Amino acid sequence: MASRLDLDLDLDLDVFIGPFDLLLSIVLREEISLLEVELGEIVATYVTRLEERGEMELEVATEFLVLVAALLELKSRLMLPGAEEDLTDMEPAEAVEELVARMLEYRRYRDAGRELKDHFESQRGFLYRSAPLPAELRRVEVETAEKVYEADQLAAALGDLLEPPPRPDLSHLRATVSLRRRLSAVRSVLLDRPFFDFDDEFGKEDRMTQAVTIFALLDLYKKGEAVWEQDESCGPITVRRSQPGQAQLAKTA
Amino acid sequence: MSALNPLACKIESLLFLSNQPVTEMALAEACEVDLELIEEAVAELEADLVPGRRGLILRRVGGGLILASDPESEAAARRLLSKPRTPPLTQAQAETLAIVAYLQPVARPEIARIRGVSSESAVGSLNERGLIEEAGRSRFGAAIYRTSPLFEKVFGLDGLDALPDPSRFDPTPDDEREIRERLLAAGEQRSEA
Amino acid sequence: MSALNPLACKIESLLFLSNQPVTEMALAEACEVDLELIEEAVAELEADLVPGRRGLILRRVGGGLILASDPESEAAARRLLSKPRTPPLTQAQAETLAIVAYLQPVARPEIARIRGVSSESAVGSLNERGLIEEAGRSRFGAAIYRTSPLFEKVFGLDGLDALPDPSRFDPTPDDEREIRERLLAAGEQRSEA
Repeated sequence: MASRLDLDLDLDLDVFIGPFDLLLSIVLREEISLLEVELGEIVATYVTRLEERGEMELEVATEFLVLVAALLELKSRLMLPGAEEDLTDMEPAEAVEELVARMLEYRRYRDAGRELKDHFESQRGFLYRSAPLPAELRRVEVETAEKVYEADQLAAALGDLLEPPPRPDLSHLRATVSLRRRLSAVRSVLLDRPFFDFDDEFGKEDRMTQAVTIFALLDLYKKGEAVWEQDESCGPITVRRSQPGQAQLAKTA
Repeated sequence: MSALNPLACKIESLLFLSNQPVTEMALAEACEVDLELIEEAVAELEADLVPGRRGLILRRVGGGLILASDPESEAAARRLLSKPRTPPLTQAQAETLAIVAYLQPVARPEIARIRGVSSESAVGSLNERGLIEEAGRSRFGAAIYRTSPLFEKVFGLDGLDALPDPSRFDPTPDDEREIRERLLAAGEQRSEA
Repeated sequence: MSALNPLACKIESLLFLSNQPVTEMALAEACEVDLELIEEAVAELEADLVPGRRGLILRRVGGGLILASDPESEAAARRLLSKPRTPPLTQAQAETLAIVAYLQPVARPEIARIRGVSSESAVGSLNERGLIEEAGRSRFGAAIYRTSPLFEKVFGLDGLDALPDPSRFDPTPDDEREIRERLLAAGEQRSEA
């Protein structure tokens, strides 16, 4: 099960050009200080290699990453002000021990993880029931039931139902105005008088009725029964019987 | 005790996992065997799971098969598992329950007409909670409801006569027939609105 | 096939109704009998419900007893219930789960330290699958995790003690030598070459 530690990676850094494992042993023998090594570059090179191989799955930890992470931690400790005296005393052997311990620790959980994964597979065939309790077990038993509700609530609910609902409010609905009725209203005025002032006759109606009445006037104009004129914009409108329309008006009235 | 044949085992598994009745046809499809083989295996399982032999019984419900626990264990199951709840009634439930309580027996369409809305979910939950129960069917096949003995206990009522007089909420005291008529009239208006 | 004794029947019923593992103590209380009688009846039921005899298997999981379907019927059950298999654990999830299982309660940064990567998505998906759960926060505000009851059920473990002995994963002296050599020997080999 144990796979061999894979540390093959060609590096091109300011302080070092060559394979990663060689750099590592040089650092561990303190021939180069860890402080001079750009670990970020190493990670970037590693990521590029994963990308080239189509293995871009950074959640998959590898011993390589565990090692770089451990080196990062060592390096960050070296960079802490004041900590230097303690750590410069750290023998190369101690750094090696720490790295080895970290690698071994990771290996332990990697192997335990493999085992759990296999175990998960072996258990997936067992299925469990997930059903709600039958209704009779979900309800209160008659023998042990106690009073929890007020009967007045029921009487009140029934009382509410006896009340007829309020008439629906129809105020938001627009009353409809019939064009036919407005036509006959205009015609009957024109039967009485040959002309009239629109405002005198219909000015007191609501806006909708006035608008439909104007529409009726347009219709009468089209039919040749009436003409109307307005001298200025928004001024008074005078409506007249048209001469040829007279016979027609008399007929339809 | 000898073992069941493998197909009967498989059917027992499937019925165990399903909380709905399963038809023999569905079992045949799931097991990828002929219907006749399923029928034979079901017969074997059915003979093994008659009441009194084990903790489970095999039932035929609505054209399908379903496993159920033996009613013998109900009291123990209640002690182990049931945490009965009595949540407050919603307005819809209170209205529906009031209609059933005062007018019982009452058919479902009448409840809907009085309330002006379909009352399916309120009727369903009152039924599930055991406060109302079916008392037969109307001539047109509609379920007819009445209140249950549990209803009287959780409302602390000593019989249905102990229901409060609805006239307290209505100025003119009426007999039940008139209440019913007035409820229906109000209901018609509600459903028109 | 002969029938089970009445207490074993009752236990089978109760386990059928419960979706969670039930301890023998809880069974004794529900059935209102002594623990010894429960243990005897459970032994009878356990012998009857060993793999291969019926469609159900009695398992000890998460400190209690639970009924499961026989793995033989898994494929048919998935067809019947149209329930696809859950995906296997990924390598990242498996490693993270191993760390949580053996070190619990364990804070997220500790998981990241051991694995060398942040492990956020592995922790997230294990949490989503319900295999691990948050068990508070560390002094520094990091989420602390432990395994869930579902973990024991899914892994068929009768408590966390039933996890494989961690010493099984102790690296061998060979492992250690190999790592040490890889860390230090490269320079020597190359300078020799």
